[in-house]
Amino acid sequence: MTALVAAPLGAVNYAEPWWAQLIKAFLIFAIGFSLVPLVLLYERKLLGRFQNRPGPNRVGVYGSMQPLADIGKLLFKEQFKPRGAIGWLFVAAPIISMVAALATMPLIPFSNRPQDIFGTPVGLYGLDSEIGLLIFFAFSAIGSYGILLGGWSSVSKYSFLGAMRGAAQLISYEAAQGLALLGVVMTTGSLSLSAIVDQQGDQHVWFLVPQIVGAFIFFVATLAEINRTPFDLLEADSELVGGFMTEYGGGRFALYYVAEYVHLIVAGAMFSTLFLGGWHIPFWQGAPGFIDPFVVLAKTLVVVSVIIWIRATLPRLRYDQLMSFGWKILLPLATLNALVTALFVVAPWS
Amino acid sequence: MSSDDDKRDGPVPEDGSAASADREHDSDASTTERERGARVADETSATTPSASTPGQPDEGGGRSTSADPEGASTGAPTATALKEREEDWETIAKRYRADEATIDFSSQLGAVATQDETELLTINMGPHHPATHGVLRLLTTLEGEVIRDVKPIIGYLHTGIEKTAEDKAYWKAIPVVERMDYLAYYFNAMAYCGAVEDLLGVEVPKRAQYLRVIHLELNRIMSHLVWLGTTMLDLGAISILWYAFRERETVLDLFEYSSGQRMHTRYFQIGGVADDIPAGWADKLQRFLDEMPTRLDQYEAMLSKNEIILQRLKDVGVLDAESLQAWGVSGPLLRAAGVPWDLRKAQPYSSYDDFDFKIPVGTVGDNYDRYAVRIAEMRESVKIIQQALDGLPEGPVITGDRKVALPPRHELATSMEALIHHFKLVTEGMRVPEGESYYPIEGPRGELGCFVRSDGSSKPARVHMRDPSFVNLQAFGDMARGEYIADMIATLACLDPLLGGIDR
Amino acid sequence: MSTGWYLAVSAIVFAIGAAGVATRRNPLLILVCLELMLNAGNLAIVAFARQHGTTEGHVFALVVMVVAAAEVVVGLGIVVAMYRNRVPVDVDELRELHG
Amino acid sequence: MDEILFFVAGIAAVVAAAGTVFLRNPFYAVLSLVVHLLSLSLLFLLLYAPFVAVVQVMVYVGAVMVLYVFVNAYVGGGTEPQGGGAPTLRAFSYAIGLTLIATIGIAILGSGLQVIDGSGPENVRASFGSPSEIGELLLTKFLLPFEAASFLLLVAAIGAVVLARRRRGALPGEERMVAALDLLAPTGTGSMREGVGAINPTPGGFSSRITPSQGPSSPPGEHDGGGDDDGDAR
Amino acid sequence: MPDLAAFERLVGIVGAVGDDAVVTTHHRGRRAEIQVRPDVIGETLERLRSQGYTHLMSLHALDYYPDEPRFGVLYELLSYEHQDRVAVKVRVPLSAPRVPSVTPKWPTASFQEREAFDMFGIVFEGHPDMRRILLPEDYLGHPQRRDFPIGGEPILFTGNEQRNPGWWK
Repeated sequence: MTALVAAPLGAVNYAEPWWAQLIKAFLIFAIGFSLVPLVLLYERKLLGRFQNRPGPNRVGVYGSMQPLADIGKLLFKEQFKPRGAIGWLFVAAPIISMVAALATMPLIPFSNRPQDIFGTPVGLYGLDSEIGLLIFFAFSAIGSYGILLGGWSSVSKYSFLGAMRGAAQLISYEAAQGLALLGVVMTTGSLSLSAIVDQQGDQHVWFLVPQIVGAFIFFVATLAEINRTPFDLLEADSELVGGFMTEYGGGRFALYYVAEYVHLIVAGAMFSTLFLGGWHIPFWQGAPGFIDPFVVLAKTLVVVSVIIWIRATLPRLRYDQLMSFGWKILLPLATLNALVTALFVVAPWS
Repeated sequence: MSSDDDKRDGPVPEDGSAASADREHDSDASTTERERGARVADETSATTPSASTPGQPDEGGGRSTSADPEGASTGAPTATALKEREEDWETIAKRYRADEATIDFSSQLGAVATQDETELLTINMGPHHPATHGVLRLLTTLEGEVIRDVKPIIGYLHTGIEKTAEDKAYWKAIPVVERMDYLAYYFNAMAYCGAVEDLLGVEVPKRAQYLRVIHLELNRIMSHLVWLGTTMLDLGAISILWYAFRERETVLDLFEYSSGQRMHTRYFQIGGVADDIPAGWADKLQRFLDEMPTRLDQYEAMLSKNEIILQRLKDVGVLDAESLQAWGVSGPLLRAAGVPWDLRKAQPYSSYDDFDFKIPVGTVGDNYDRYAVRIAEMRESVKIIQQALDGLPEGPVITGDRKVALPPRHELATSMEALIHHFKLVTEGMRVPEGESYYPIEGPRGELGCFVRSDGSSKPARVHMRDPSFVNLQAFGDMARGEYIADMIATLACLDPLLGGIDR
Repeated sequence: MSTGWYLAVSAIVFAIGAAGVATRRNPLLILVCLELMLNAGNLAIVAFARQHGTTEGHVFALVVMVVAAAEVVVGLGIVVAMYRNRVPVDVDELRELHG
Repeated sequence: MDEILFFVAGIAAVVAAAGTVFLRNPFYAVLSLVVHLLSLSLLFLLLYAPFVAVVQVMVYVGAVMVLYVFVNAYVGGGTEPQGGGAPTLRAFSYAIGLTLIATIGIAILGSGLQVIDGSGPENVRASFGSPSEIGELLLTKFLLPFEAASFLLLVAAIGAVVLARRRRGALPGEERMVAALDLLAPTGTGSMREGVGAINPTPGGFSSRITPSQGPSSPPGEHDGGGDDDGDAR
Repeated sequence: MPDLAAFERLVGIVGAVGDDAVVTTHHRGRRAEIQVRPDVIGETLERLRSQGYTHLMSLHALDYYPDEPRFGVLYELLSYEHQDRVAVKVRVPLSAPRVPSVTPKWPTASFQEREAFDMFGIVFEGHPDMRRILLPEDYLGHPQRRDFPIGGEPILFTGNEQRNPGWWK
């Protein structure tokens, strides 16, 4: 079992028994799915506060049941399929989106200290591969198919335009996103996410400080990657009605919707892993091991709040502005950042 | 009659693509109609000619078969004619059903779409679209994301208000016309009342004029706030909608306090306003006036310094002043292009010449100018209201002419004459001397003119509203052509069309 | 698994790709079939690398990917240009290139 | 377990490859290739080549194939006539494919290659196929191919831009972009900031500001006007 | 409104278009109006434009039922220069409700002429696209005529027609 999953993906720190892997897999999805309604509610509440209104407050205590009501309503709606839509693609597209979003979740390291469970050391991550970062990019690349196929198979002009926008936006911002991380990777010398966090712990400084440019580019590109304002062009409700998901409703729409929030959570967690020191707490070296996951979650929450704040503040970019911003500003900047970092890593003067 | 009938064959398809079968169909239909028309003409009097059709529904979509002059002959439907009409309905319905299936919208697209361009994509934006501000339909031809042509198609909200107003007594028509441009109800009422007062020749008391100014300018602020919120929502900035609506709620509360209604207040009467402002209203208004400039500063801090907003608005939707004037555009759109034409200054009505205010103008005529002009207009409106409130004269709020305005309530118990006036006004309404009047005012969207013709009776013989949205919309195609979709939406939002006003 | 199995898959895919290049008429799909053949080669190379326990094969596979990407970029550029210039997107109809 | 996965991925790869060739709708053919590439990357994983596998997904599936799908949707390739063309040519090409299979089969089976019976060392070293090892090889032993490949990519990118280029911007001669320097410029530069920020028209003095419009010399949109549909004008 | 002298001058200028070009004039209260023959409306507006009345602010029709000629079309002209307005009116009979279109020269008239056609059936000859604008394309009659009744109008909806044929009877 270990040989099957872990070994081909690179060296692992701990060989875990198969039951531990199964339980971990189950837990990751359980936690991932249960975070989604929380973030949903959090976003609506926070947006409400930004906009001088209470936000949802009717369902449950302080609206706590609102996301469940939302998703429940969507699930019980009619599974609508427009006439002329390509059936199986139309059904498969949101599933692809969902799977691609969820598949990145095991990559988030919550702690590198194995927790002792019934005498068995278990690492608090789904998968700590040597090439974890690359796997993250691979799955976000697959995620673009969910959008592309969803838009294409709806046989609607709005969906088509949204899908085309989406595909172009995703593949162009992926380049900047990857290049922005080169600095981090070069400094660490590894593509493993837990190694990157460890490096930040060893250096006693988060990568946010030395890699501030990279962090900025990664953050902006991630906003584009997960279709958040100001880059939510492929939804663009005022222009393209709903972009690629114009024709979706009910449960399929709910899949897209949940996938978007899984993306949001993963983006927040990834940013805090790469640039905010993961589970490390500044000026507290001897933190007990069990709080590590909560530290990561807290940092994720901060990043998610910033993303929501941006949504409350900024308008949408235009399509050409978005593309030229990505290609003409972010990409050269990321390249420059990689170059400068490389100089410092090699340090020919010393 | 018969000479017209001969011309019915006129609009045969000029298009070479029209099949010969279509020609036969056309001529068959017109033959039967001609016969029927002749028969009806025999049976009915000369002034009530055929209730026949105004031509076939457009088969090519664009061919103007309904431009048939025969449509002009629809007269008073007598019983026979109505019966004929019912028979017509069946044939019409059948033919309409058949034609509906063959409507080819591409022929409505004008010159662009008919070129041999395979990369063009036609999108029907609306009537159900989140950014068309109502039920506007935009037949848009795209090349990639670039607008090559756009046709506004209107009429989905037509409510026949002008016709309805003809069936009401003069003072009962006020709430009807108020409902046209549903964000500028005070302006609608003002234009109508002004036109009727013009015909009557009554003098509006100074206090009423000032109260009107206060409410008009509050209404202008309210309308611009809705514009601000929805426009920024179209650009993707969601929060500003809530901020703008917070202030709008304050204004609406003021309206409710002074007139009992939040919208469509029917506060303006012919000859004045319905009632004096209640106690404490001035204090509330003063609080709003103190607050509003800081609120505007906050909006500007959020929007005017936002790089994305500036990128999205600047140099977008530019149309020079000459083209705008040729299209008949007025109001903030025209002022944004640098023409300081404002009826409040140029042809002051309702004591606007008493107040000191400025006309904000733009220089380029792009969407940013339109945005900035409206923001500045709100500031000027606040100034006007402040002056009107400070200088609010004492006196009656409605004219003392008992033939026009209802007598005060207390007089009814003591004065027989007042009772008679009251009875006559309520049952029949006022009689307005024969004449015509066109009364233009400066609405939040441009020149809002009301034309009223009186035939001496107690009901207006014709009420026409020259609604600025309706006229301004014509310039939209020129503004939007060559833009991206996103910019077209922004341009439409900055045009600030109101479908209630456009369709009336 | 024995390397032979991987080679068998590689051979079948290569043959399918070759047949596709010969039968397809849409230039876009000819490119797609070329991709198939390149990938079949990649699979064989990586299988041999595993067999010999050396990483050089992986490097070669990566270089093949780069070449494929370059080919795709140019090929798709040509397809789009053909489409723009109203050239029928069908290689059998492409007489102009015959001179 | 390895065997099961191999057969799943191998059969998927072959079926998807067949689909790529035989599906008539180009869009489906391209999608089928995507499935093929994904199963290939699974095979790479089984061959202890994680880096190649992930790069396959990232580059091929994530970028190259998206490009394919994009162009396909753009060109809007309808179902190509499968039966068209010379039937002899078609038969000939299938014959080529079969011959190829036969040839390669003979070559593999009959070559007496010892390697194809084995599966290499049972336990590969930990660094086998890791990014660091590949990177070292690329920058030492294979530096020249590496540079050549990068140069090839550059040339291809430029070539593609030249090939697919057409008029830029919304209208001919008009290009809008976010220039880097624009971000540094003060707010409101180049627009009516002065016109509205300092609102100062001449109050009341209209005649001084306005030159009477002589009316449009050429009315905008006499025939292509924004509002009017040109049914008759055609 | 121009004062009486200026108005007389304007009438003189318009009257020079042709014999009996000016049918009648009206100058009272806030309103100055020149009624001209329908066929000279284009020339009239051009002359007024040269006098500074460069803006056609409104074009609307009205029905003088039961008088003949029944229909009137009003052109409200505005001058930025003089800051005043003058109206031009034409009257056309029911039997021949035709007015030359001014849309080619005054683009703003496009929608408004279409509306007048829609509501009154007045055909503007030379308009590039004389179709209904507010009402459905298959609507019968012109509802703002004074003899067109309010109410009692059967409305044909697609659904009603299919589900319940002849429901309006």
